[in-house]
Amino acid sequence: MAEKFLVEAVNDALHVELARDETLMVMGEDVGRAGGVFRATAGLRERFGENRCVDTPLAEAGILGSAIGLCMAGWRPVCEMQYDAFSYPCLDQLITHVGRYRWRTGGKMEFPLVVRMPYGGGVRAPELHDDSPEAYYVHTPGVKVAIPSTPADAKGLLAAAIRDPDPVVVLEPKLIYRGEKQEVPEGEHVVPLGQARLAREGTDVTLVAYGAMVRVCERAADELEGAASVEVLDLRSLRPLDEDALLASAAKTGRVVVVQEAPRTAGFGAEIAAILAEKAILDLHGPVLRVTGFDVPYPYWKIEDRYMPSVERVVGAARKLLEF
Amino acid sequence: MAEKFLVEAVNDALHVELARDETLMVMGEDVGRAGGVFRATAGLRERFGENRCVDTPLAEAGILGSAIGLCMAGWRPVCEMQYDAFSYPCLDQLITHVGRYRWRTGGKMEFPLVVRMPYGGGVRAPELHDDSPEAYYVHTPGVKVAIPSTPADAKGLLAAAIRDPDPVVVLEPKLIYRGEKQEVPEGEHVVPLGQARLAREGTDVTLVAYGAMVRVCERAADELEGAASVEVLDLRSLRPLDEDALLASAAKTGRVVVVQEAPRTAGFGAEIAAILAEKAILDLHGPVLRVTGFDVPYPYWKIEDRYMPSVERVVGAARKLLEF
Amino acid sequence: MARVASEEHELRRVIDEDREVDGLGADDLLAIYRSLILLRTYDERSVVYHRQGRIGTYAIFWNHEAMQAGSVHALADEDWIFPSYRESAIGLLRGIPASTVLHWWRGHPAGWWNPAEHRVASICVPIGTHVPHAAGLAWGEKLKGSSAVAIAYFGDGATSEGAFHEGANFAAVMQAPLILFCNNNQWAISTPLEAQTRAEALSDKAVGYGMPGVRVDGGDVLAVYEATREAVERGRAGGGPTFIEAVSYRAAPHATADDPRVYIDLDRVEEEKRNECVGRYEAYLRRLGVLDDATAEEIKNDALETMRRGIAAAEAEPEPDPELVFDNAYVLPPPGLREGWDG
Amino acid sequence: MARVASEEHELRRVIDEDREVDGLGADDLLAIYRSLILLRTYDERSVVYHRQGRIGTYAIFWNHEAMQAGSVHALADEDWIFPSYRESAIGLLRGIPASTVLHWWRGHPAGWWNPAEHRVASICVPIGTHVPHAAGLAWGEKLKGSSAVAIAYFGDGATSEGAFHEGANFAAVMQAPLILFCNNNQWAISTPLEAQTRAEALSDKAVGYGMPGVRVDGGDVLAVYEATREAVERGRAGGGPTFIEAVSYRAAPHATADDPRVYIDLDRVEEEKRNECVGRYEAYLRRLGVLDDATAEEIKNDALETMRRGIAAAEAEPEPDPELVFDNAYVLPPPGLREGWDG
Ligand SMILES: Cc1ncc(C[n+]2csc(CCOP(=O)(O)OP(=O)(O)O)c2C)c(N)n1
Ligand SMILES: Cc1ncc(C[n+]2csc(CCOP(=O)(O)OP(=O)(O)O)c2C)c(N)n1
Ligand SMILES: [Mg+2]
Ligand SMILES: [Mg+2]
Repeated sequence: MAEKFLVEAVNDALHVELARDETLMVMGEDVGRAGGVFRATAGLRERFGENRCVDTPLAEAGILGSAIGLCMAGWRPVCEMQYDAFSYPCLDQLITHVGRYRWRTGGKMEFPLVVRMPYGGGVRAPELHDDSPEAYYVHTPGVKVAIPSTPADAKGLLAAAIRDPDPVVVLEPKLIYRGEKQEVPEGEHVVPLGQARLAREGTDVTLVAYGAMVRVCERAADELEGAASVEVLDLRSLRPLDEDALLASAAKTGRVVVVQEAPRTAGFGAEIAAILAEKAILDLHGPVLRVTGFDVPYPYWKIEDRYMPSVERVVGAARKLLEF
Repeated sequence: MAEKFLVEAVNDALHVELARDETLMVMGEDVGRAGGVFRATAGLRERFGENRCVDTPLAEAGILGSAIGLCMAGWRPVCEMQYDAFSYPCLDQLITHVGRYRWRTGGKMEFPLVVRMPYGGGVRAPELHDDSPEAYYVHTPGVKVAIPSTPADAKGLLAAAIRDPDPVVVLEPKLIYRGEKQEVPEGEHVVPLGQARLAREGTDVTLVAYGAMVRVCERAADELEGAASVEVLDLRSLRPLDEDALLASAAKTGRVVVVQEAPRTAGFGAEIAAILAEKAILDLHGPVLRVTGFDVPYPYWKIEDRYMPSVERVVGAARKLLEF
Repeated sequence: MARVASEEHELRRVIDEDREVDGLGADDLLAIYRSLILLRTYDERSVVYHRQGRIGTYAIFWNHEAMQAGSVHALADEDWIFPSYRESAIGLLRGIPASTVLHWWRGHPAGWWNPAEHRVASICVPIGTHVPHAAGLAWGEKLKGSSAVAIAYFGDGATSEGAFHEGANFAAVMQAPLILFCNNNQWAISTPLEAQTRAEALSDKAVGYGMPGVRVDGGDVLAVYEATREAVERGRAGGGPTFIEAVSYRAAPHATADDPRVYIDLDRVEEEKRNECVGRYEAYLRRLGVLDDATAEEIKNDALETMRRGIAAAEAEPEPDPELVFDNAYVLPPPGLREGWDG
Repeated sequence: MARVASEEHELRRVIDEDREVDGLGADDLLAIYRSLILLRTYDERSVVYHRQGRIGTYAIFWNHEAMQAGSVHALADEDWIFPSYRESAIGLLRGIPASTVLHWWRGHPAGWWNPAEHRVASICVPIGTHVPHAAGLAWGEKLKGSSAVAIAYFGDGATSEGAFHEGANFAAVMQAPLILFCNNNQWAISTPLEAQTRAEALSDKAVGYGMPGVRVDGGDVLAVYEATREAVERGRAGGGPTFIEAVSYRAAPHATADDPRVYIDLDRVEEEKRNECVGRYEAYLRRLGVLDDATAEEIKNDALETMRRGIAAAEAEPEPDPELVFDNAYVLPPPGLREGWDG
């Protein structure tokens, strides 16, 4: 096993999967000649040729729309959206077609495409390079959504998404693209969709998160060391969702804080809280608390850290719950 | 007061507001010559001229994008999207610009535009004429969302949206466009955003809904007559949300069922449940239940009634709660 | 200032010029006639079925048959068709049963076919959004080394949509063998062409994509055939996409729910009706001596019979199983999908 | 097959032809020079500030100054400018302080101005999406009876986006006085023009919108000026929009975060650098005898001083109040917006 950054693990997954499956192709803006603006696709064009790692015109709906046609011709396209907010032009194709085309064929055709993109804030970038759009994706029928928080999972979940017969959106937390090197299994490595990861075991309070917020929760757990035994649940995939793991943890601790970067209203944190309010109501020792971004545009980067859920805010919520 | 259908009340509001405010203009596909495919804009072109009721090219992002520029020139555009699912091409403009442009100007400019559209299922239409996209809209920062369920509110909420200095999306439940005629106040009539309506008072269980689901809840309440005293809360606006009314009702009944047509995951019902899980946990006598559409494409119309939340499903959920 | 020479805007015609199309024998001409009649009959019967409450809202394609039949006859079986709702019945020309299409308009799941089987994609409801699909398919076929081309049908209104633009540009850049077939019936519901574009001709758009653009009389089935055949040959030979503007006129309401009297000039409609495409072709065939009364009668009866059997089959189909709500969305459905289902 | 005559693709030039532009006196020529130098200085200093860690990632516009200065000089004060990130500092030519633009690149809220004040819209980050805004503004001004026009700047890559297409078509249909100014620097980050379009020239796209399309040498500030002036006159006179393709070359990295060595031909870059737009104009002015060493020196020093004062002012600005997270999103904020705020 080699130590890799998260974005290197993404690159590794693409190399392994493209070598494994001849029908796979990578497409997007600047994925070829440049190897991607984050170098997630570096080396693919050289190794697999310009037809399997395609620099497309600058048109996100065109990318996703033509990927549908490529699926019909037997290809498995892995589409890159250059940044979170630049995926919005493809929402129409995603909602209108990607999630519905199989249904439309009476289940006769498969659309095994992947949309992957760097997402999330904290990187001191100009506006619209910081969004957390997972709620748009997970609310869309017919689409699955995975979000890794570690290099190994970045590789394994992307491989699972690629091999999945349904369309999958993979959101890669760019804040930790080059955060910390970690061991990543060599060669084929698949982390099945729908299995949460217990990032830390504890008995008093559960912090539920995904993406870059998992580390924030881990740091909050460190901070609470001594005061409380904190469990951190990394969801890893939002659809399929590992509801069993969620409910088991809630049953164990009775106290749940959900953490998301995205704006608060109708974000995925609301879904988690709703599931708990529906299925764990007798287990809960207190309210389900959400630590989230706000219902405002992602702010100017000088003050972005005050928008992003911080260790302090998570610790504050956990303490409030422990004292409830 | 005259009796009007809901869609006629929409038309009435547009007539009154266009007459009141010279900077107002209506634009969209087929809103002019044809008066709208549902005739929501009938008579406007004849009365206010082709510059204030504009048939645009067939391009939803163009409509919303140029509306932003029109705001900068001092106009207040009311944009029609012909159907719910045909609004998806405008999501990019909405998320990227409509909700952010004021913020971008340091609060110096206003973008008082309205996007209105017929939405929702049950009308025996070909696919993509049936969606309930409110979660996409309400999750978008900088945007407000209103949904009437009665003719009078259709007029009053649209007027409020038009007069609001912020962008507002108004979703009109097309299933009841010509459902039932009701009294609609003549002339200027404004229903402030952010005030829920107690459609029915009760003490045992609260049904929370908006749009066409309010009637389903009322019918469920009828069905439960004798067995339970049912409160029906019509939210009327999702942002601003009347949290006080929600929490007051939850405190009173201790039992809440949320009803939405939209797909379940991360829909607005999840937000309601999350708010209750956070702020009403000690008031609740049981779980918060959701009666929703499903995470699948809106189905073929022969079986759409089984997808839509039915009176039976709502009654079932309420009974489950009452027996909890 | 860049502009396209005006002679380029002239419509290609065959019938009115009393020309013949190279390579088309009497059998071919009759086959085309058969297709026209099948489509016309499908359309006219559908309007009746709608009035009788036997199908739902229906998008009428009366006077669009020449564009559909002419272009499809220029395709090989391996080629892919991407219809909009206006071409809902185009699959009949590929062997899709009338009952299937009727089911579609009846909101029955049996109305959805497997696109791979007949190489006819699903009917596209949202305007222009299938153009990128067709571009991707054509590109994908080319990448595989196949010789198949694709054709995407869309209206004049569709050319205003971003999706059309992105798809057209993708096709050009990838040199995908795609025919962008624009049914310019001069209306998008109530919006006339001049409120849709300032282009002198829609075919001028091709120039901006660096692809050939041609204009044909959309009421002339042989002109459509000829233009499409050239585009198909170009695509198959590696020459990339072609934009075809077929100019016609929407002589019927947009759909059964539409009342065009509030926006259309009814005299003009009557004029267009008098020049409708099936009659024009029929007269041509009779002039050529290829069609006689008996054959015409037989072909029309066949089509009527197809429709009679189609609607009977559709109506004999059992009501769909509500479980189909969940059946086809995912290959591997996520757990909990049926949460709240009362089935 | 429709095509644009190839002479239409020739680039309008002034400097290389040693022509003079009607109506431009020595003062005007020097004013244009001043603008060029201000932009050049802004750009070069910004790259240094970035290296010094004083501003964030920065989109370099070296060798784009002629397109920006030439076109802005053709506008009146009432006219609106819609910049992309590549024209981030174009507001300097309208009196926006350098510190404001530097703030923008420093992620400071003071970097956002009131568009109405200088008639310069906010910098648009998502490609092409501001084209409909500019179309709407121009249309809205026309509806009010104002004589203002608008100009929208975007790159070659932007022409692939649906938003560009929809905005261009709206402008044409509404006959809005809009100048669609395409900075064709032949690259979209690492994607070369030939992977972006098959059009022979981007100006050919104008034909499909039914608007005039012109091509100019984007390194020739006077050719840009002249072409823009004509477009402005046309717009003001009710002649609708114009598409201007200004052909240049991106002789610097896309942005400070970009390393073009992996995809670009460095010899070509060196060649383009030798022919860069400021030097070309300076030589022209000297040939004309309009510019001497002393004036050039003074203008350059002024620009440097502007930047010195700009960065000092930016750095003297207090750190922003975190409460600004909530301040500007709504006129009437919904209750509960600060839920969870720890301020
Ligand atoms: C994206 C989208 N917007 C709006 C509609 C509603 N709509 C259905 S048909 C139509 C007009 C289409 O006109 P055109 O493209 O000319 O095709 P035609 O109907 O004339 O064949 C409209 C606006 C839609 N189906 N999809
Ligand atoms: C919608 C969108 N997609 C992707 C990006 C990322 N991106 C930033 S600049 C750029 C290339 C733009 O090229 P071009 O339009 O030619 O303008 P130039 O940078 O050359 O001035 C890309 C892809 C973006 N900003 N917006
Ligand atoms: Mg049409
Ligand atoms: Mg460029």
